[in-house]
Amino acid sequence: MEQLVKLIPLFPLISFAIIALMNRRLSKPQAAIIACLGVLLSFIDSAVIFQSQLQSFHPVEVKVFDWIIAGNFNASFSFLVDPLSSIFLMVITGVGFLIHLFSVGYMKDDDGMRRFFAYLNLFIFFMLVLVLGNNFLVMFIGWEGVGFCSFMLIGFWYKDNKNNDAAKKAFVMNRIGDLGFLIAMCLIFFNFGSLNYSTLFSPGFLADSSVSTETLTLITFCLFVGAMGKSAQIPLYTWLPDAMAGPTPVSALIHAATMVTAGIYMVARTNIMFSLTPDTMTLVVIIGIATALLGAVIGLFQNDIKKVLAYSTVSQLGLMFVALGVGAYTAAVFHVVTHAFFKALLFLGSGSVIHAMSGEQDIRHMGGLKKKLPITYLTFLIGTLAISGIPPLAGFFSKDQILSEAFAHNKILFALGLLVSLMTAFYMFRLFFLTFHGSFRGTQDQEHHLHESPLNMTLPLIVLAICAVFAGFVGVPHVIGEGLGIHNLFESYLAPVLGSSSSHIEASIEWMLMGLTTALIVAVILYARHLFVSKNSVPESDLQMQAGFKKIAYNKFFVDEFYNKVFTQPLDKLSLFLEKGVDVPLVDGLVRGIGKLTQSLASITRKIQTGNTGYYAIVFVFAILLLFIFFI
Amino acid sequence: MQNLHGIPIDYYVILSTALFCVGALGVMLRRNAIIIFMCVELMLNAVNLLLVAFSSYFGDSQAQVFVFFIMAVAAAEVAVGLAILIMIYRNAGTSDTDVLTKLKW
Amino acid sequence: MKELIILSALGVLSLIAGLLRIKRPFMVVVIAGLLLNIGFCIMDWNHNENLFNMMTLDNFALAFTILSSSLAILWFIVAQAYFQNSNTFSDHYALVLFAMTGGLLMVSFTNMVMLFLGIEVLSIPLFVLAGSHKTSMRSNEAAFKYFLLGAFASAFLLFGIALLYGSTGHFDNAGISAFLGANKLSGMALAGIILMLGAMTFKVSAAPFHFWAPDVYQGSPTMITTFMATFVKTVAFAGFFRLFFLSFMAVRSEYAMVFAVIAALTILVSNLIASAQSNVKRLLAYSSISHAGFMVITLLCMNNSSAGVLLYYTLVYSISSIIAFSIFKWVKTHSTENEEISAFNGLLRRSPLLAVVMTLALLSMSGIPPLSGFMAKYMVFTAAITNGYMWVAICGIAGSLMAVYYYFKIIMAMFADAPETSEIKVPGNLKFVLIVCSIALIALMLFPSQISSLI
Amino acid sequence: MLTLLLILIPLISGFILLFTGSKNARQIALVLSLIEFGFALFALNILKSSATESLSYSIPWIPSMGISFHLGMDGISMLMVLLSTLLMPLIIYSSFNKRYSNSHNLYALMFIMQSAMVGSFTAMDGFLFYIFWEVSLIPIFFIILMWGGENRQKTTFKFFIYTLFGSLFMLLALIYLYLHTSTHSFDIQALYAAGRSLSLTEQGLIMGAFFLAFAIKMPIFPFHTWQPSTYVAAPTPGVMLLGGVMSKMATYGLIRWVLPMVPDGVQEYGYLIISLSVVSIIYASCIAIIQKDFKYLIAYASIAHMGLISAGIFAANMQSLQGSMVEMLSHGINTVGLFFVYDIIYKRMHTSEMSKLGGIRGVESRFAFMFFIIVLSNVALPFTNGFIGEFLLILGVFQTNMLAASFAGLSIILGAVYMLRAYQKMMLGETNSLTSHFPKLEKQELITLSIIVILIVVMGVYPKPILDITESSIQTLLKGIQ
Repeated sequence: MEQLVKLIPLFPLISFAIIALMNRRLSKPQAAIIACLGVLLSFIDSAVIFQSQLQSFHPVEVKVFDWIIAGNFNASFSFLVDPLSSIFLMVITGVGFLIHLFSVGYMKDDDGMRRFFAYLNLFIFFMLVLVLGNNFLVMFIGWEGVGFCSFMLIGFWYKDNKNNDAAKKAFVMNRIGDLGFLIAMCLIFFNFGSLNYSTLFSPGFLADSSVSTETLTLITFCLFVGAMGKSAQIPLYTWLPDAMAGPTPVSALIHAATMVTAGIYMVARTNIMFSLTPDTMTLVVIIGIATALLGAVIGLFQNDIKKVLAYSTVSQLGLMFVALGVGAYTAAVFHVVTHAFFKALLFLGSGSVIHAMSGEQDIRHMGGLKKKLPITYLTFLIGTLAISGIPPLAGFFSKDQILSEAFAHNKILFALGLLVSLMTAFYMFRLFFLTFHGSFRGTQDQEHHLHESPLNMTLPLIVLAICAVFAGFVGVPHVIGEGLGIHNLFESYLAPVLGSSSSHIEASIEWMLMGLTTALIVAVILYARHLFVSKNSVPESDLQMQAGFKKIAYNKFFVDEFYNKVFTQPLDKLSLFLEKGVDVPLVDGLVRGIGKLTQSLASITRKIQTGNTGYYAIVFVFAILLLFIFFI
Repeated sequence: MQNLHGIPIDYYVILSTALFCVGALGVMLRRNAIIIFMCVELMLNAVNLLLVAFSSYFGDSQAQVFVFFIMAVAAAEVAVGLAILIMIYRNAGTSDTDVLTKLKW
Repeated sequence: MKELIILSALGVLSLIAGLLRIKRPFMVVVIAGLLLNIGFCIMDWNHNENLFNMMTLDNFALAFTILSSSLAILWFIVAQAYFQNSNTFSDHYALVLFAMTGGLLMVSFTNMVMLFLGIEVLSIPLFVLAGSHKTSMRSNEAAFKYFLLGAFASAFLLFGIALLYGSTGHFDNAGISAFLGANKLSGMALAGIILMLGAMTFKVSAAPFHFWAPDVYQGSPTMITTFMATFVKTVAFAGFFRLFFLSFMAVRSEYAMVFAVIAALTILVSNLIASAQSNVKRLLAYSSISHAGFMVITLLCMNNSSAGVLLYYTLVYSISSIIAFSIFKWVKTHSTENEEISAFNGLLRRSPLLAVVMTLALLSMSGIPPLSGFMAKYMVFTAAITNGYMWVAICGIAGSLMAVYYYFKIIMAMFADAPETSEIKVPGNLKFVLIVCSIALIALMLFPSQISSLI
Repeated sequence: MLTLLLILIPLISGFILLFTGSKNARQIALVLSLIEFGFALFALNILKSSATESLSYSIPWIPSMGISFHLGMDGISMLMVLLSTLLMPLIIYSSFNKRYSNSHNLYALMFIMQSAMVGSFTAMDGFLFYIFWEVSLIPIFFIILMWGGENRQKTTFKFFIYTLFGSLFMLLALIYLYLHTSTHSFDIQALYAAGRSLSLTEQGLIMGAFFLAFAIKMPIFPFHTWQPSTYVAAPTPGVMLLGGVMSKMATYGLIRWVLPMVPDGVQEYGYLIISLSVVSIIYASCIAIIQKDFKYLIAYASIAHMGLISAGIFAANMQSLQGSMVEMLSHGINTVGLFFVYDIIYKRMHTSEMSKLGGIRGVESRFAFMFFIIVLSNVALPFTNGFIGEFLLILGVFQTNMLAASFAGLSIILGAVYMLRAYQKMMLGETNSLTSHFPKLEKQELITLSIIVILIVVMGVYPKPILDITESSIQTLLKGIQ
């Protein structure tokens, strides 16, 4: 068992190493096979472990080696398998494998395909380390490691500096969050003397410790800052849309399904701490809902197929944080899982579309792809329905759980959550209709080139679509489940780690909410259909765009520009000032000044040596007189 | 105060100090090398006077011997000094010390 | 006694040699004589031979005699050319040897008369030597200044001696010391001490009585400058030290502060001015003054171990000076008589040996380990801090930094590229001296206490 | 005896090289440096078997002044010796890609410098330490003066005088302490005892004097202005020695000579230095952001890292000290790596101005990849050696001063900003007319870089052996302080 746990991250690491070291000596297909194999083996391994965890709750701790030991600080490189991590393992390796498979087709013409797979494998490795870690430090390895891989993959096409800028931005923004994480670790070690989960989260440990709530709040706040960075929450979300510069499978894997959910994982992992600090929880809710709304609003007006999905991801992540904030950890994790399926599906679908469109990403230039790309069309529809929350697709269950928890917590929160869901449905169907329905708006060349993707790309779509349809059934709400005799498997599986939801609302109200939500969503979809299929309206081009809210939203509320003005430029100015205003004239100036002063003093002083003998005698006598004066 | 032939020893000290100062002032203020030499001699003679006075005062002949040494050395010194002066005069055509300011700063 | 006889006899011999026109081999005679002198000194070690209460060849005197004779030997070897090229070589020999006799008196006197005689016997030949480039105005000027101010200072010294005699009734150091120890310090005695202090400070060229030194050093023929900077400085300091150690220890607290001020002032002023110099000779002259400042610290902290420190310091300093001046001389000769720093440009390529040895010497003068100049400065600093003169040590540090500045100007020049690339051939005698001195500079670092605890 | 040998071998090697002539100098130098490294490893082995007495060597040198030639090694010294002996072959091997004129002299000076550095890492006598400290300055001065680039005269001058200025204050402090020892001795234990017996103010002053010397050498703000220009003027092997090893003499000195000597002073006034260090970190990082020349950037980045180490040392706890030890080692390796990268680029492109470069990754991807690993280590990514040090440092400083640690933590953001910016400008983007002809790496360059990269990763993944070397020594040291 322990060996099996060690093997999980080892497989992708090995395939990374092979591809990285062999590089050009491998043919492209070989590299692809090695990469897929690594993840597949890891998936099988994870499945075995998941299976064993399913049978009974027995967390497994595996120490791989001692890592950093300094005095009483002891952080070993060790893994922990429990229900929470095993679920993430399944998602990462499962979705990861499918995306690998998809990439084989998607990247086959790219020169850097080997490199691509190497990074992808490395990413999987770090992601697995992140969720497997048995202490904060190991999580931090994964945390930073995935950031690094994300950097490499966003800037995969490094010849275009726009991509590089996006990559850098992602890395630096993540780093801001990481600093929060780092400080949180320092605080935890300082107050509790350990970073190990087993110590920190042993029953009653935190509650019994004499550490004040304020400190705990500070700790959770810092942790949450880390989560903000990784999971693209306000104010650190702007990197995620830019991260779409990477290849589409990367967007699917890293920036939708796995890495960005690391923040959720982290909060879920430390739920015991968060539960003790209501202030932070409130903050999480506020940030979460604000991000969800902001993402959704911006998503309404975007015309880039990937940007829409990106803002959708930001928005969905916000919803997950809402769930975390109200203490519904299970709901959040559940949404992570379902979201992983349908968002990966959507991204891969968009990848298939982009592939077919020879790189075109603007939905204003698409349309009518339904017939040319039937499989993509169908699977994309499933994904869209799932994300919109149409029962009985996966998204319905997870979203419903979040909304009902939110309702139990605060009615306004529910209303806002509902609004987000409606907007989600709208912009997703806007995207869907504009892409697949109507008539083709692209160039002749593009139209001529249109084709359905090959099997190795459509297969993952199909598998993911199936998951997106059925994954929800593991987490059927009580109200429905009781009638059908189905347990909420998901909740009971995670209960030992995350506890079970404390809030209960009456069944009738829950039914009502469900009905209301679904009805409204259907209405929104119909409205979207009316707008984009019946009326065939297409968003105007950038030039024609009227001033006003629409333009502001289209331009993402100018947040990037704002950050640029408030942080980046002042930092550059500060740097320039420090160099040109402080370092050269003052600090070095002082040094040079002393030198110059000495020199000028010297050139003055040397003049006392006039060369006149009589004068020397005078000085002599004068000095003697001085001595006399001194003694008198 | 003890007397020396009816004159207090202080007077000798004051006299020779005054002589010494005159000599020193001469060295300091005069430009002509010869006169400066003379002033140095004056200073040495002031010392001689003082030594002899003290010698007599203490009834100790050591100082008088010293005076002879001083005189002998002064003679040697002046010989060398004049030689230097002649050399300068030969090269510069003057014995004014003001011309000797090539070496400075 | 033997030492005195040897030195003066050598002087007389050289005059005779001049008459007989024995030119070349006479160098051997002189060096042999000096070696003999050193041998006698070693034999007399610990004997404390007293000569008529006028001078005592105690260990202090012997150590400084050995040191000064060794320096003289090195100097003679380097200065070979100086004697060979001159028609009046025997006069120069005689003058130098007589000066050395004066030096012997200065380090061994126990009576003011001997001090005075020593100073004069040392100085008068030097006046002549300074002006030995008869046709050079600069040499004339140097001789004149040296002579005039030297005589002027001697007068002050004598006046001081007279006043001291007047108040204590003694010329001999022991008597003065006993008198000062037993009686309250009278005004006249104090005046005498002050005058002597001033005059001796003049002789060792410490500020504010140093004005003559740069001009004289610059104007004199380089080999004579070398002699002044090494031999004369050493014996002058030994005499200065001896005077105050033997006579005025009892009233040390009265004048200690003066020494502190003199030391600090010398170090700061000379280094400051030196850093503005571009003429190497003048620069080395100021550097010599600045070292006098450090040596004054040994006077400031006068105790039983200070003499050893002074010995060590003068030894190290003199060795570096010999190297610096003789290399300067050689480089100058090969750079169209250029005395500026630029003469050293590209020396590394022209003659690696000269460049490396010069670097060693300059590093030593800057006080940078592992060269013994560091150890010398270290001893001095330690002495200053031990006696509570932290501020003097800090001035010393400031001065050292300025010193590094100007010494390194020369080093940089040597390691820089230059248009002039003709090779400089180093003659055997110079090579010998340079190598001996370099080894000494490093060896002295390894065994400092062997020197400093001699006396 | 072995310790003495470790000092003598490079010294003798230096003299051997002076006479070999430049033809085969580099091969000989490489072999000699490897021999030295072998002896260092042997010493490590002895240290591990805890037979430390055999690493100690003491003979009286100047007994009348209480100075002895006392060498010794504990874990702290050992690590530093390892650093210098490990980097030396690496530096020599990295210089194989270039022909230096009179290379035997260059290598000779490098060996003499190594000898002095090993000496200062093992000296257990205050005076001896000072001597080695100063001696190490001379070879590097001449290395820069003779093989340096533009403006070398001026910069070496400034460098030399500036560092000397600091050292002289250290000398004063040492003398002062020496006079307060009961037996008038420079022995390290005697000096410790003397330092601890001083009053608080005196301890503070002593600390200040030492710190001045070390702060200049490290360097940290505001004593750093000699450094960027010197780094730029220095030839690559010189700057590797300077940034890789020599700067560690200062941090080592803080650990060995300041912490245990004036513990009360550190306790009382340490926060001042920690603050200064933190200012240094942010200040240097900010300036690094806008540097146009890669070498300047490395220089400022180095200041930032040294600031962190210095803060860690004055935090004086187990984590921060262990962190600083590891960081010294890592920073040494990384700096050598960065300078080698600079060297490779400069050799080919004759410029290190970043805006003139770009797209090199497309031409020589292996180079870009290894460079990136070095960059990552500099931005302290986990699983690189840089992370181990920085994490422990921040963790350690945090326990002493939370605010300082938080600000120091900013370095991981700013570090990412400037390092990635540099990497992007040089390696990514489209090639231009200059970089499109970027010649492939030579085998030797590839090997050198690989060694560095492997060291970075291995140390980052499994730092335990390194932490083990110093663990017990630092524990002893901390016990002495409390």
